[in-house]
Amino acid sequence: MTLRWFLLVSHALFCLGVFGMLTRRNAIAMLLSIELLLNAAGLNFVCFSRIFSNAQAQTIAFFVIALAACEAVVGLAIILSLSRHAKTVFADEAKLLSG
Amino acid sequence: MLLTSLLACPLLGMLLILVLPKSSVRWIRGVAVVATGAALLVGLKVLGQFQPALASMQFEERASWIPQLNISYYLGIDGLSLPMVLLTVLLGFLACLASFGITQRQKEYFALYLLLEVGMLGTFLALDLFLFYIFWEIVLVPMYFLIGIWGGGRREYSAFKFFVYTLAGSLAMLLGILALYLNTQTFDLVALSGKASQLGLGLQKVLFVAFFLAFAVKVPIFPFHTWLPDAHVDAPTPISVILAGVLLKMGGYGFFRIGYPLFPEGAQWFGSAMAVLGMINIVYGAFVAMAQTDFKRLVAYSSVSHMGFVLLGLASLTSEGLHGAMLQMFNHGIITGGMFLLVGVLYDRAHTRQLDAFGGLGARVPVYAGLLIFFSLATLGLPGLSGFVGEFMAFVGAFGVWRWQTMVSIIGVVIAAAYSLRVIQQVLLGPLNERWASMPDIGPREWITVAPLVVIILVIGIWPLTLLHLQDTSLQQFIAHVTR
Amino acid sequence: MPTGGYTIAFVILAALALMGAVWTVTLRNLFRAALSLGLALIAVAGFFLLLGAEFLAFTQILVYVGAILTLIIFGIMLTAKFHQSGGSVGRQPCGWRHSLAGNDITGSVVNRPPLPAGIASVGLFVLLTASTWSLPEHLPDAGLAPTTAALGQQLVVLLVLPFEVISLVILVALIGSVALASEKQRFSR
Amino acid sequence: MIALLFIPGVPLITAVLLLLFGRRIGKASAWLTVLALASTFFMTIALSDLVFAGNRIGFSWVWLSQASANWTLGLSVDGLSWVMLVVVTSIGTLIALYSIGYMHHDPRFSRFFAYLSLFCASMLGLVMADHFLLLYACWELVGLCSYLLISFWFEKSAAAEAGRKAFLTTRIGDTGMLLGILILFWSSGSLQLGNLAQVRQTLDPHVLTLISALLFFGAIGKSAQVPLHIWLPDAMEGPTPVSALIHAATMVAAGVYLVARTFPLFTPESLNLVLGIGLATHLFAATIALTMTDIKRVLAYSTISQLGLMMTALGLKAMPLALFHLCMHAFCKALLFLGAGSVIHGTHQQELEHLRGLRHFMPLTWITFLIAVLSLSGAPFLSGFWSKDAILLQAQHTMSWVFWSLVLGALLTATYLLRLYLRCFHGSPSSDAKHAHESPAIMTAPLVLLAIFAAGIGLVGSPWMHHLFFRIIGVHEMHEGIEIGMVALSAALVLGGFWLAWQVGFRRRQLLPASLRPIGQWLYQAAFHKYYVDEFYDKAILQPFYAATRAFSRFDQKVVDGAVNAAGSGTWRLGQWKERFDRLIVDRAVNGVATATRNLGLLPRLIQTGIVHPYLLMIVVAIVALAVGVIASQ
Amino acid sequence: MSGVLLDSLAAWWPEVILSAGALVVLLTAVWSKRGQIPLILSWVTLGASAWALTQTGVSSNAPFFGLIVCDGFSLLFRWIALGSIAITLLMIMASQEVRASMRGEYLAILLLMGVGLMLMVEANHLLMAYLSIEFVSLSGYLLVGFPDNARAAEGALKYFLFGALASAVMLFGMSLLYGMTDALLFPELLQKIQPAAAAFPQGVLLAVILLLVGLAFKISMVPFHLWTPDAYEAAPMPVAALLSVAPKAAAFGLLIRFLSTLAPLWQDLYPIFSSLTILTMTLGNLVALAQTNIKRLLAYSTIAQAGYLLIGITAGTPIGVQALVLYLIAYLFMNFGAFACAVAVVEQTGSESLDAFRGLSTRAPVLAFACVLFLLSLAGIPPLFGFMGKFFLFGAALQAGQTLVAVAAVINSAIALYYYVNIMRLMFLQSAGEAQALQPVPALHLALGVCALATLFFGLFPSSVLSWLGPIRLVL
Repeated sequence: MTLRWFLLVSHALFCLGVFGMLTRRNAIAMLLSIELLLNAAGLNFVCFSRIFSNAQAQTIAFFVIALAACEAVVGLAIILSLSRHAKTVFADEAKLLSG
Repeated sequence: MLLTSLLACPLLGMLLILVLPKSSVRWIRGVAVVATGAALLVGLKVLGQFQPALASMQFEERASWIPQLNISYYLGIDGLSLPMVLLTVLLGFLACLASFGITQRQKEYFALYLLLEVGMLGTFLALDLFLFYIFWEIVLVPMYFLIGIWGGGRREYSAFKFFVYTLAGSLAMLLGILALYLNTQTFDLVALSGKASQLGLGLQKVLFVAFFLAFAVKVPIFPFHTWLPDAHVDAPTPISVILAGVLLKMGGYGFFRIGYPLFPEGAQWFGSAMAVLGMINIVYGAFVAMAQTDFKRLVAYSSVSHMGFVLLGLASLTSEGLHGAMLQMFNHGIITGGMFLLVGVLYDRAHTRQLDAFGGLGARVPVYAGLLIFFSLATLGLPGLSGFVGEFMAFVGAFGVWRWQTMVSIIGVVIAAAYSLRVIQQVLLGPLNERWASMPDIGPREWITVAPLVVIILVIGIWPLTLLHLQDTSLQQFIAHVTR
Repeated sequence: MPTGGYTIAFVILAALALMGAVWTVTLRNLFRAALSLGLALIAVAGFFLLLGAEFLAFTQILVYVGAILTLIIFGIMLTAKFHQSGGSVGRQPCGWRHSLAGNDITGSVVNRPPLPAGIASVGLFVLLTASTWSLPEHLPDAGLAPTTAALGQQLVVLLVLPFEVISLVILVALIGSVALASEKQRFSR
Repeated sequence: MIALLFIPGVPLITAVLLLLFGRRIGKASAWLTVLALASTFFMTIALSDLVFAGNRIGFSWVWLSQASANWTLGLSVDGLSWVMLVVVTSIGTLIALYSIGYMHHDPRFSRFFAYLSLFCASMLGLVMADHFLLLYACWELVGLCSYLLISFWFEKSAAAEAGRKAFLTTRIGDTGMLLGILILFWSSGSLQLGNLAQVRQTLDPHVLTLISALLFFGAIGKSAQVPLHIWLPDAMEGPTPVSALIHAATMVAAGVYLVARTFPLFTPESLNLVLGIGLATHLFAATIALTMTDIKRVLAYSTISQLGLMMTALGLKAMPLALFHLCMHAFCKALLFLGAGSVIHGTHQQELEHLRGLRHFMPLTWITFLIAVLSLSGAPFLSGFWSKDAILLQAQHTMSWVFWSLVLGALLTATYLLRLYLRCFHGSPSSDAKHAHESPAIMTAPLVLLAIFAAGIGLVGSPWMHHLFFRIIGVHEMHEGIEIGMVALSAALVLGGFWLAWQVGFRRRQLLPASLRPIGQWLYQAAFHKYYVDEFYDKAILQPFYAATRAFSRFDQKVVDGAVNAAGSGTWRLGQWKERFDRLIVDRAVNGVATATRNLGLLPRLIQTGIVHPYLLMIVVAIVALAVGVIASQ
Repeated sequence: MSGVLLDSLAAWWPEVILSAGALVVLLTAVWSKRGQIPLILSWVTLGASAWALTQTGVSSNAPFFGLIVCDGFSLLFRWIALGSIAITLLMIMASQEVRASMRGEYLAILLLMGVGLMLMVEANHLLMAYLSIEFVSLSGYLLVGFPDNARAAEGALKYFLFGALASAVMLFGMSLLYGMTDALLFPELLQKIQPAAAAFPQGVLLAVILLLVGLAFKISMVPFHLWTPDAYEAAPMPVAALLSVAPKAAAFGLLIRFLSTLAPLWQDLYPIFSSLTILTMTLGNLVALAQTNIKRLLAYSTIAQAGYLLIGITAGTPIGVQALVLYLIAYLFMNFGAFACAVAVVEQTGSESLDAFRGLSTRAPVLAFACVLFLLSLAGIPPLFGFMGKFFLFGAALQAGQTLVAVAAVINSAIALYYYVNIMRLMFLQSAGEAQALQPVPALHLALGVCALATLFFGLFPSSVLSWLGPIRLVL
């Protein structure tokens, strides 16, 4: 079992997240994709922490989880606000801004 | 402190005007006149104390300003800058008098006007390259507003064109200044003329071109001249006077103060191009002037033509040519300044500048007619008037070096006569156009603004040594330095 | 853990994670997509376990699956009536029940055309893989993995600053979100 | 000798005074002018002793730069210039006097005399100049005065136009002169007029030829030689005294004076040019003069023709003779013009059609006019005879074809002058002539004085006075005695001219055989239309020139300025385009053709809409591209 | 142990005070929803923090076990952060739009954002870098979304989505970088980057680029700039002003620190920077030309300004960095000033169109005058502060042999003149017509006055600012 395979998985997760960001029109779905991105990064950190036997890298993954929570909260709040005002959750349907 | 007080006069005037209430027009005008008049007096005092025999800088003032970069507040005067300073304070004062015709937003007008004078004077006084650049750029902003707010016609377009054009040129100079500093570690122009001329030929060429672009726009040199007709035409009369009289000289002065002494080899390398450009300016400007139907536009293009002589004289690098170039700058300021004042007088009365709208005014307004003829003759380079001396010397100087360029340029003299006479003919001669049957002749205030110019034109035309001896020593040193 | 079992576990987890991720980004039904994300997250937690990061694995399940995902699902339900594109609000009765059933989320309007995005993502993947291919391949023994205790030590001593800072971040996120998401009329009137 | 400054200085100061305070001075300004000019005349006379002794009196001052001695301007008087001084001051004084009467009713009376004084000052300066620069300056100034005086009655468009034409045409010549001066300066380093003989030694003959030809080009303009002669006939729009002084006696002769003054620079090649131009002008203008019907125009063409004769003399290397003829011509032509002025003053007509039989009404005018005509025609022993005779003689000695041409010219001269005379003063009086009155004494007195000169002044150059004139200007070897053959020839020419004038000009007889009449008619028409030179210049030079100026102007607006504006608006458009790129192209490119077609209908909305996904995609693509770029370039 | 923490705190008091103050503001906000108390407390907090910052010496040892550094470089940026917050606070006080929905939370988040900004420039550890960026980003999203309207929500959402992607990419890059170097602390990274780059040339570069994306996003570097106009347009003006200056400045600080850590890779990275520098300013300027909305115009203007700032990085010399910091300080004043003018106009006319500036010289002379000052400074006309910055930046570029960049910058300055002068044209050359005179707002005028004075004074006498830059010794 080698690092390469772990990395393949994390890269795949990351790229799927990117794919989701690019294709999902629903803002909440995009939020889900962001979680995938962050997870991929977290997985990387844990892999490498394992290789280098570095506890600090693992804690970074911990912080990432916490920050992911924050992002999710803020993102959802914004989406709720938008849905209340603009009656839509589609990121590309909000069209008040002219550019 | 003489030079600082020269700068301080208009500056203090500006600050004073800023605190005056908008409605007290009389006071504002008074302050402006006093400020420019004081500058004129200080300028005359400088002239009185100036020692023409000294080749070095005089009235030097130096104070550290940005020590980290060796930048100092460094002013000084020599024979090259003195005529320009005199021109500035004189036209500054006269145009200020002529500005009494401004009827709206006087407070802003005079404040900007005085700021403009500060910038112009500073440009001619600065001996620190950085300081020079600052003053150079300061001029742009008030000019923009002065044309844009109080101008006529397509004033916004013209003002902006002037701004952008000149700034684009100056930015090239900015790069040049930086590159120069990086290579010499100083902004001191006096020190630079020693240090920079040691630079390699390649670098000198590049730097010269960078500075050339800035000066070329100001002079203006074909093909960078198209801002000029627009700006001149749309500016209010006093500003046209300043624009033609002083602003264009900043470009020529730049060559004298920076372009040539700092990069002698570069300048010599560029000499043939300079001569050709001078030739194009002279002939092309004259041709285009000939076709104009708007009086101001015609004068504007004649400026293009006349500034060509400066280039031609510069390119020659001979004593005569350089004397001619310097003299031509001064003369052009005086003559074209007067010309614009006269156009303004006419425009105030007729509200048109179309040449073919006039005719036969010679009988109706004889004094004005006499003045217009006088200035037209000065424009066409009539001997005995100052314009001739500059042009002739430029020709004499340039002919030995740039033969065919000079020969072609001589065509410009003929065309200059053609368009000047056309002005006289269309405005003054022929049967009187009945529209102007009740046009009043020139008034006392207008007289006062023009009369000193008439005297100067005559004095220099008959006895050019009055001006030439001021610049002679400096020019000889200039030649020795550049052609060493 | 023997190598063979390790590999089998890895393969299973990888399959789960990728499957969950693919579903997350492709399923038309948003609710199902969220659940698929949960699957992927759990699989990642499994990876953490495989890598000897037990504490993280539990945190992952607790915080992510337990909190974040729940929050998101609530969000989906709160905004359910808008999960239909075209701004046709209130044209037809639709509530969160409908969205759960995937009835009203129809057709191509849910997603953007996948081709350019797919190309870009695959490109990114190829790039990432190609440039990390040469990393050292071996994984050291599990015994060397940092322990939970070491983790705690890190958090309260060396990383005390980020620990404090993240509390501030969470504070910001919470008060901001509350303020943002709440009906503000009563405050601003 | 600083007193030399007074000679041009006094009229100059007068001019300035009159310009500034003319209206206040009023009628007295005329007398001021007369006084000033008379004083210059007497000053000139006072110099005679020094000049006769062969001295060169000079005065110089530093003008431009102390550094170089080249710019020490000076005035000097030697024989050559002294003679010119005498001509200018004497004729000037008389004409000023005459003008008092002629301009009596003019509203700009004092202005006229101001200009006149200014002209005299400049002309005197020109004559006395000891430096090319000063010469050139005065050269231009006399041109200016000519311009001002031609356009004096500027309400008449024709007068205004004529002034401009005169100034510009001469200015074209002046540029040549300026160029010559420049070449001279750069090849010899000196612009002093006093040492031209030494300069000649040091210069390459080709350069000399070039310089002298260019200087001569200036003379062509000023002296109205072919091809720059067109301005002089039009200049007759000016007041007649002006025509007399400037466009007959003095200024137009400045060209001749210039060549004479710079004679040492002229090489055989350039002298041939002078000869050719002079001779061509002489004959060409004479034929036109034959056909003119305006009294002043006849005289104008006569002037051109006579100037051509002087040039011819110069071309024959007979500089003293040219100068001599210049002086004689000056008096005769001034008198002719003043007589014409008197006629015009008396009849308010200047077309020959309306002038007949004036001799009964204007006897003094008639007599003086006749003297002038005869003198200029070369009737023996009158002034004109001596100069013309000498030139003919010179031509006979050098080139016979020139001689015969000159003979023809002399015949033509006699013919047109006598034609003019006959048609003015003889025949039954026309209606206009019947109301004519003799001019006041203030006008006739100068006529009489000038008539005396015109008749007798030539004697100073005659063998009878031992060629005094030539000795003054420093030529001592003149051959003594009078050739009887020449006298006879002259007399024959005058008589022949008289016969022709009588038959053809006065009595309108057809002398040509019928077969040749169409050719004669054709020739007459051509001459009558001045050989269409004006028309040709208009078509070949002026129209193209104006077209060129307009083209340049359009070029400036459309191309030079247009380029700037285009650059400006191009940048502006680029900005808009880039924004669209941000908004639209990115979106379309990434969504593929299918989406693009779908979006076409939604275009306006898309521009309005903030697009999230294409932006995101762009970010991802940019990341990939950047990474690939960096890694690849590693 | 506690000794280390106490020592560390000594350098970190300003942040501590700011955080504590923010909490107090938050608490008071619960009681007094709309009172002045939170506002006053905010000012007190800012003042105290500033005072603490003056007391903070420059320490060479890195506090908190090396996680952050409080050197001269970060000190300058901390001042910039505090200054931005203070000016924003002034503008908030003046802004009707914000006051309508202003609550204690708003102020607390603003103050906390200050902590984040300071952390960004102090970060000396990958985690701290990521954490602080997220801190600033999250508060940024919230501040944008605060006004109770759809536009704000939409802008916030867009900002959030772009930001989240960018920071996720950055985090991923960090993870890869760590995986190849086994270093989290910057000094450690500096030592290990060279061998790592030798071992995994592509991997390291890829990781670095992913990492830089997050920062590029924050400084609106093309092609990561697209969020900028939308977010600014949606945000209340004071917040837009804050976003245009503070996070950008902090991101530049962090970027410089990063790059000086990655100095061995500079040879490979600099082509990207030089080309993107040119692209950023050109694109920003060109698109700004076409704008008719003042907020969008200023947004694109800030993109172009970021391009100029990037010159300092492209130059890669100490002079370049100093020039960048100098320009940042100038930018702080002039950009805030320009936004403050826009606030005054937009608030009172209710229109964001450029037409609202028409005839301002007669409607509000002082405001118009100040506005001209800022615009000219942004355009780089001497003797204003902006010119000094540009002067140094161009000089740095030339000194580093980046002539192309310098020339491009010069051409861009000329292009930029158009839209700056266009506003001046509307204000001074056009008549006001029907438009009303503007009422002076004291708080805003204070902000304007401070900015104008600084713009003018430091333009005329830049030596004092230059002496502050002396300690900066970072080399890329």
